[in-house]
Amino acid sequence: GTTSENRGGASASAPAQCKGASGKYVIGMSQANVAEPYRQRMDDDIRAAAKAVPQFEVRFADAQQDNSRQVSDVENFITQKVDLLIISPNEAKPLTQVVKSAYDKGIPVLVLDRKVEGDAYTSWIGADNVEIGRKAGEYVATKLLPNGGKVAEIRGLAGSTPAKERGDGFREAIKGKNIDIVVSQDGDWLREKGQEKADAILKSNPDIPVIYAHNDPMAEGAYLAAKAVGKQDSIKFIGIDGLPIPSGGLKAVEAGRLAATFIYPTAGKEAVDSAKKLLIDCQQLPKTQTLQTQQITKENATETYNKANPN
Amino acid sequence: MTTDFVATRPSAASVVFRFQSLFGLVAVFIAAVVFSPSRDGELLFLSSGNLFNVVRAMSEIGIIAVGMTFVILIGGIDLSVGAVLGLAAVGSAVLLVENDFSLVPAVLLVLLVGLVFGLLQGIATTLFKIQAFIVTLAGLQIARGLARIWSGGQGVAIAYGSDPGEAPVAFSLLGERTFNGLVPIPALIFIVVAALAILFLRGSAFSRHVYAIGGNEQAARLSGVPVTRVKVIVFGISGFLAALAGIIHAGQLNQGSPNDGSTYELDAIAAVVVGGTSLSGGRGSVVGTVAGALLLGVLNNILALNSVDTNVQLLIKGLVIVVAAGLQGLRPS
Amino acid sequence: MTTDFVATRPSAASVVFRFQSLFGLVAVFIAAVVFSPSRDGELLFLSSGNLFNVVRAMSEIGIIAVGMTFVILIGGIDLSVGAVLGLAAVGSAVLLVENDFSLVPAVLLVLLVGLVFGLLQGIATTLFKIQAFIVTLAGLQIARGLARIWSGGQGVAIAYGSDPGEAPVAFSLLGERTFNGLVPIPALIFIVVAALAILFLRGSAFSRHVYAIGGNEQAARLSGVPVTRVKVIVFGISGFLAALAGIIHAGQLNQGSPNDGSTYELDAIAAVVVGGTSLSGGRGSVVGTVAGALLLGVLNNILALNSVDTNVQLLIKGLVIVVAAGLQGLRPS
Amino acid sequence: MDDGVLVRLAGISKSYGGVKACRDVDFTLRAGEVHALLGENGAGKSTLMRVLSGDITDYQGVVVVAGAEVHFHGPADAQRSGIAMIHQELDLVPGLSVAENIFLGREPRTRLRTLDRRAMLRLTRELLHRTGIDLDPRRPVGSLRTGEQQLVTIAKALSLDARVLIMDEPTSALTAAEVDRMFTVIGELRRNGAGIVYISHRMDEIGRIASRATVLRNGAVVASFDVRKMTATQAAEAMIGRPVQALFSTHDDAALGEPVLAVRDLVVTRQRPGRREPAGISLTVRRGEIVGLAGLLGSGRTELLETLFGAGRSWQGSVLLHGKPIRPRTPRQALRLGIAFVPEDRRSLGLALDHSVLANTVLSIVDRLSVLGMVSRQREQASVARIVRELQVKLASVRSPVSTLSGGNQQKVVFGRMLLTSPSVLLLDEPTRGVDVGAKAEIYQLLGQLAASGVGVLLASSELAELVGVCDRVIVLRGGRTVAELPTAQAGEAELLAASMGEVVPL
Ligand SMILES: Nc1ncnc2c1ncn2[C@@H]1O[C@H](COP(=O)(O)OP(=O)(O)OP(=O)(O)O)[C@@H](O)[C@H]1O
Ligand SMILES: Nc1ncnc2c1ncn2[C@@H]1O[C@H](COP(=O)(O)OP(=O)(O)OP(=O)(O)O)[C@@H](O)[C@H]1O
Ligand SMILES: [Mg+2]
Ligand SMILES: [Mg+2]
Repeated sequence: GTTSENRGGASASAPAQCKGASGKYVIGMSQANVAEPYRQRMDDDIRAAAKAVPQFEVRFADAQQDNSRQVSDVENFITQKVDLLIISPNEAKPLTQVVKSAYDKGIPVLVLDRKVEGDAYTSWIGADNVEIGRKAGEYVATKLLPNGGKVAEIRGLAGSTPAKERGDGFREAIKGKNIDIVVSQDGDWLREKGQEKADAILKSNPDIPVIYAHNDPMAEGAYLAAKAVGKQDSIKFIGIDGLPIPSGGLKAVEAGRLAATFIYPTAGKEAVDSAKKLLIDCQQLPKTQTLQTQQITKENATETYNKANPN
Repeated sequence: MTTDFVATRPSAASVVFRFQSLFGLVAVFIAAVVFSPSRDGELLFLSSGNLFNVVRAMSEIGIIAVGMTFVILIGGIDLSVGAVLGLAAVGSAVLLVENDFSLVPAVLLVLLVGLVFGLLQGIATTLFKIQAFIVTLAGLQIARGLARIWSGGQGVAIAYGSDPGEAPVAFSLLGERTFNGLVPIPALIFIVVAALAILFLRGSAFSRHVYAIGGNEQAARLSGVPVTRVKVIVFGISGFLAALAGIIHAGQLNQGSPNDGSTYELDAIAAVVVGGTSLSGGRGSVVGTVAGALLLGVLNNILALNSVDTNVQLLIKGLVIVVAAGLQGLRPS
Repeated sequence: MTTDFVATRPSAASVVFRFQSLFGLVAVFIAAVVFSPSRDGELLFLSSGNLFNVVRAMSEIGIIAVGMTFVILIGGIDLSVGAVLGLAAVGSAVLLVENDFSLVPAVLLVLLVGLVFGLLQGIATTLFKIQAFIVTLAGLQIARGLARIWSGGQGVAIAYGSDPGEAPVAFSLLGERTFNGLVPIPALIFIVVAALAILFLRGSAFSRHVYAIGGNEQAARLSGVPVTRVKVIVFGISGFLAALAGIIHAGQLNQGSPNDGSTYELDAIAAVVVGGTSLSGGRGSVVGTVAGALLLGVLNNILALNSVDTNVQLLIKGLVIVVAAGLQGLRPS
Repeated sequence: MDDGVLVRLAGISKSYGGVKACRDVDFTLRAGEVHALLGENGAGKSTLMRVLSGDITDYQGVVVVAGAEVHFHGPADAQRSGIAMIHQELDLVPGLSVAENIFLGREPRTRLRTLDRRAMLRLTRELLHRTGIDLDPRRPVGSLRTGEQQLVTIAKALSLDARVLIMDEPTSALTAAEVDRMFTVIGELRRNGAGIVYISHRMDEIGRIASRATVLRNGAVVASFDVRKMTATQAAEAMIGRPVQALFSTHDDAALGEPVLAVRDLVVTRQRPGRREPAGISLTVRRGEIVGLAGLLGSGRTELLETLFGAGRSWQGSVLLHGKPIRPRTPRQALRLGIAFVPEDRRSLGLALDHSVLANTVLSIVDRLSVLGMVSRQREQASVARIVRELQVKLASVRSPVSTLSGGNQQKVVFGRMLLTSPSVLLLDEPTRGVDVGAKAEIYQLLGQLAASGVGVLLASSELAELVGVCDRVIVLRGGRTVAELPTAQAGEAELLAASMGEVVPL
């Protein structure tokens, strides 16, 4: 469930000669790291969406979380003279230069999820982690702890941007609501880390009512830790991502393990739509396409899952 | 323990060194008690629940480390264990959930996969005389690749029940605790594995061959030790135990995902070395490894209980490992 | 090259083996040409831009691998290089951007940090007789921790200019290409470093000591070789080159972030081994390492140009490494 | 400097844990003398000299060099004051060339401080020529034979132009020819006023070159002789501390029975680099017979034994054990068949040095000692106890690491391991290398008993006296072929040497 809105000015020039529906197009997709379920799903979404467009052939590269490797991946796509580049940058600054060089060579570039600096790209499609953190905070403040209380936070990998933003947004939202984050630990995005850290948290704060994890796997880990000491029902667990996969957050909410999760859209489908607009329909693209998050609770979990996996 | 067959004869000093890992464990344990935060008068660290958490948290690393001990004793190393754990975790999940295997066949098949993977690595090192470091480094990449292919790249969630697409409830026991919810099953399995390994390495003829190969391979061969066979078996054991750990991993987290267990090999090696086993082979023991694993587990736990900054945690762990290894350096002879 | 003093008497076979890595490189290169996709009649792989990309992409690993060669020749190993690279990258960024250092002092200071870090590891291994594997494994964690703390956990972006908070424009050269935008600067640096190392390893008495220690440390000691000093210096060299690579890394990516260079140590080791240097020390050469690095670079490149699936790439690379190492196993003597 | 005393050791003591390796030893070395240092295995000879050569730095006592008291902090330190030592165990770098090994640690430099390879090769050639050693300076030492390697260490020590040269069993792997050449070199050194400490278990050599002899027992000086007035028995008794029985105990040839081991036209086609594989071997060993293998360095003795033991390359021809054709492919199979092998180089091929004597001794029979795969402690204790008793191994405890035993006692451990397999054929490669007269006598006696009990023994040795004294027949190898077979009843050392060097032997 994502809505595309047109912000920002006119987009950079669409490719000079637009071959339209007659042409065949090779699209290069440079992924930061498929080891993250979210990014694997992004690739899968692109693959699925591209199937529907006979003119498209998508080639995937995985930078395995290494900026340099992703620079090489993009260089290789440039060498291959791809007709369009989709990139989900590992980090903004390091990829800016190489993305620019692709863009300057006339290759339209769609940047997903993480931004690059400057405006040497065709269009950015993604969601706002601060906003999502804020949504999570509001949910806690209004639904779970209306008259204040304690929260434990399990953060993403220390040093990663989303970890920072999801933490900051959350803090903004609970400011002045008499809610305090009594303990905050790094869970490195990993399920088992979430479990291990939650073990400790439940020791030092047995009476904690809410655990906010920066992604669903860590929230699930925390749930397991609580289950081990029979506290799974007295504590509310909140995650982020809401991936529509069997091991994802939607299922976890549906099954009642998580109280809520907040969808962090992969932008995969939207990317292919944009590519189609640009290459086949020969239209312009908005410079910025912000995708809205969605709050998932038991009410809408199932429905959302099925909508995301039509079969 | 086994080392007394290969190490110097007991002297005041050498005893301390032989049991260095135990002393180290005690030391760290005491430190943990001292620094343990307390809540309404109870020392959090000592609360039984917490202690069992420590063991549970270390059980997978511990099991891997036991196999690693054998490999290191023959002068080898196995960097693939983490990846094999991931492969096994994925395997269990896929077989139980997607292929509707029943429990026993699934577990056996996964264990077999780990065993065979290990044996193949052993064959590669011995027959083609390639250093274990390289073979298992490649093995790491290969196992990861296979896991990603097998799982389709995404973690495979395990739901329990009797319908198709659900895993037998028995499997979820791996996430449970027995003795009125106190002792985690994985901890029990770890203890059993360790006990068996200790007994085995203590008295068996095979273990003598293991130590001999680590001590001087050529001499061992000329003494009639079936060097190749022993080495291959040892790598098989390591693969097998890694697979076992992977099954536990999947059972604990109700999911098998292809990236499970990454860098576990380093933790396992650290446990072995902190446990007083020499990376150059021929001297060491499983007792030490178990102590080493627990030592690192306690360390993790107390740092977490005091919610020490992650970076500082890295520094502290690094130093502890060096110091532990340093003690071995000072060891007589 | 150096090995002609360490390999067995030149025989048809041994020549092939001695230049194994070069043969391997040629083989892979030919394969690359054959399998190269072409666009508008041009072989993409052979397009000059692409070839330089290959060298640029390998330059950091290559520089690290040169240092690693020294360490491995003395029978050691350095797992910390990737982390030291990260530390150096962060260091350059912080010093240039946040502390407004000018270019030369910043670079020198960072190189010094790498050097000292390496020397300290060397001292730990030699004086306290701790295996290099452990010391540098701990060193890895410590360097990462330091990098995180120094950078405040975030990647430090580098903006260029003359205002405070901006890095001198000269530094951005590291990201540029010379000779009308063809030859990447990092590639040049790599070539220079490699050339110096090769000459050094050929011509210096120090190099004889390196080989001697790797071949038979006891004998070296009895011959009056300053074993400890040589070892410490070698680890210093490795740290120094890792820092150099880190500076290049920061310059290329206009950022230093604490996780930069993770697992680079494995790539470097792979390059060294594929280059025909034995992990047990005493035999090998920098020429081989350079060839090994390029071989892996070409392999990465051609796999990417054909957009081979990542998992399959993992498998293929794993196999290539094993085969390369296997050839050494067959090597006479 | 009183009458040319180069070195004076006063009250030197050194102990390892419980073991007192040296107790309050006084020792002097004069210019122009060859001073023999005698003593049984573990007497403390090497230890004492490692103190003098700066290898051991933590000792009690005083070292006086050229009149001044010194305390060396390392071998390099001692070398600077003109003291060089040839170590008992070969200490060379296999990967480096002969030249590089000889100049290791003091490489000639060019003006640019870089390695002067040309000078290094030139100097090495000169050195090798001067010492009459015929080797290519560029060859990697790893590809040399044990004997050749020993020659390199000697050349290396000579290249130091030391005033004081310590030679710890320099000839243990050399044959008569090389020994002669080496003695002439030593003679020159002596005339040029150098002092030489000579450690050897070969009495004949002592008589030939030494002028003075000092005898150690249990780490203490028990006697010193003017060699010209010293008889071998005197020396032996001083060493062992009791009257010695005859070195060679003759066993009755009556026991000789049917062939246990028969080799016909054994040929190994694929050579290992630097090795001389069998190229046409035919021989027979009968029940209760001790057959010797003579030959110059590189004549193929080691390889023959390795091949028979299944530790070599695959071969053509026929090998019959008790009349049945066999083809052992691994040492394990060979041992199962009842063939045992004591390798030449105990350190690299024989022992796990930092493992206990116990572990090393029972290694070959742990399977036999175990029930349900578990080793029975009593039985292994018993086995080790038997070996320690029968071979009179000198050790602190069966739990101590083998590395702490003296060279000779280490050899006994390897020997004992093979005896425990109760073989019917025993293959020995230089079994008494570095073993003292006492232990030698014991080992020879043991061989006698084994033969008497029906074991067939094949003994490769470079010590002609040993071959003549111990064996019933000696088979001579040259270039990997059997070239002569001499019954020791008729033939003596001279004939053996002649045959090895390829002269026609009448008879
Ligand atoms: N590194 C060591 N650690 C412990 N004990 C040792 C060590 N080296 C030698 N010893 C002991 O010191 C004593 C003297 O040993 P040493 O090697 O000097 O005897 P040796 O006279 O050279 O004998 P051989 O003639 O066999 O070489 C022996 O009892 C030996 O066990
Ligand atoms: N693995 C090995 N590689 C190279 N050389 C070896 C190896 N093992 C043993 N050697 C040496 O190679 C030499 C070949 O010995 P060979 O049998 O040709 O001569 P030999 O008659 O045994 O003379 P000796 O044994 O006295 O040297 C032996 O000295 C042996 O020590
Ligand atoms: Mg000695
Ligand atoms: Mg021999």
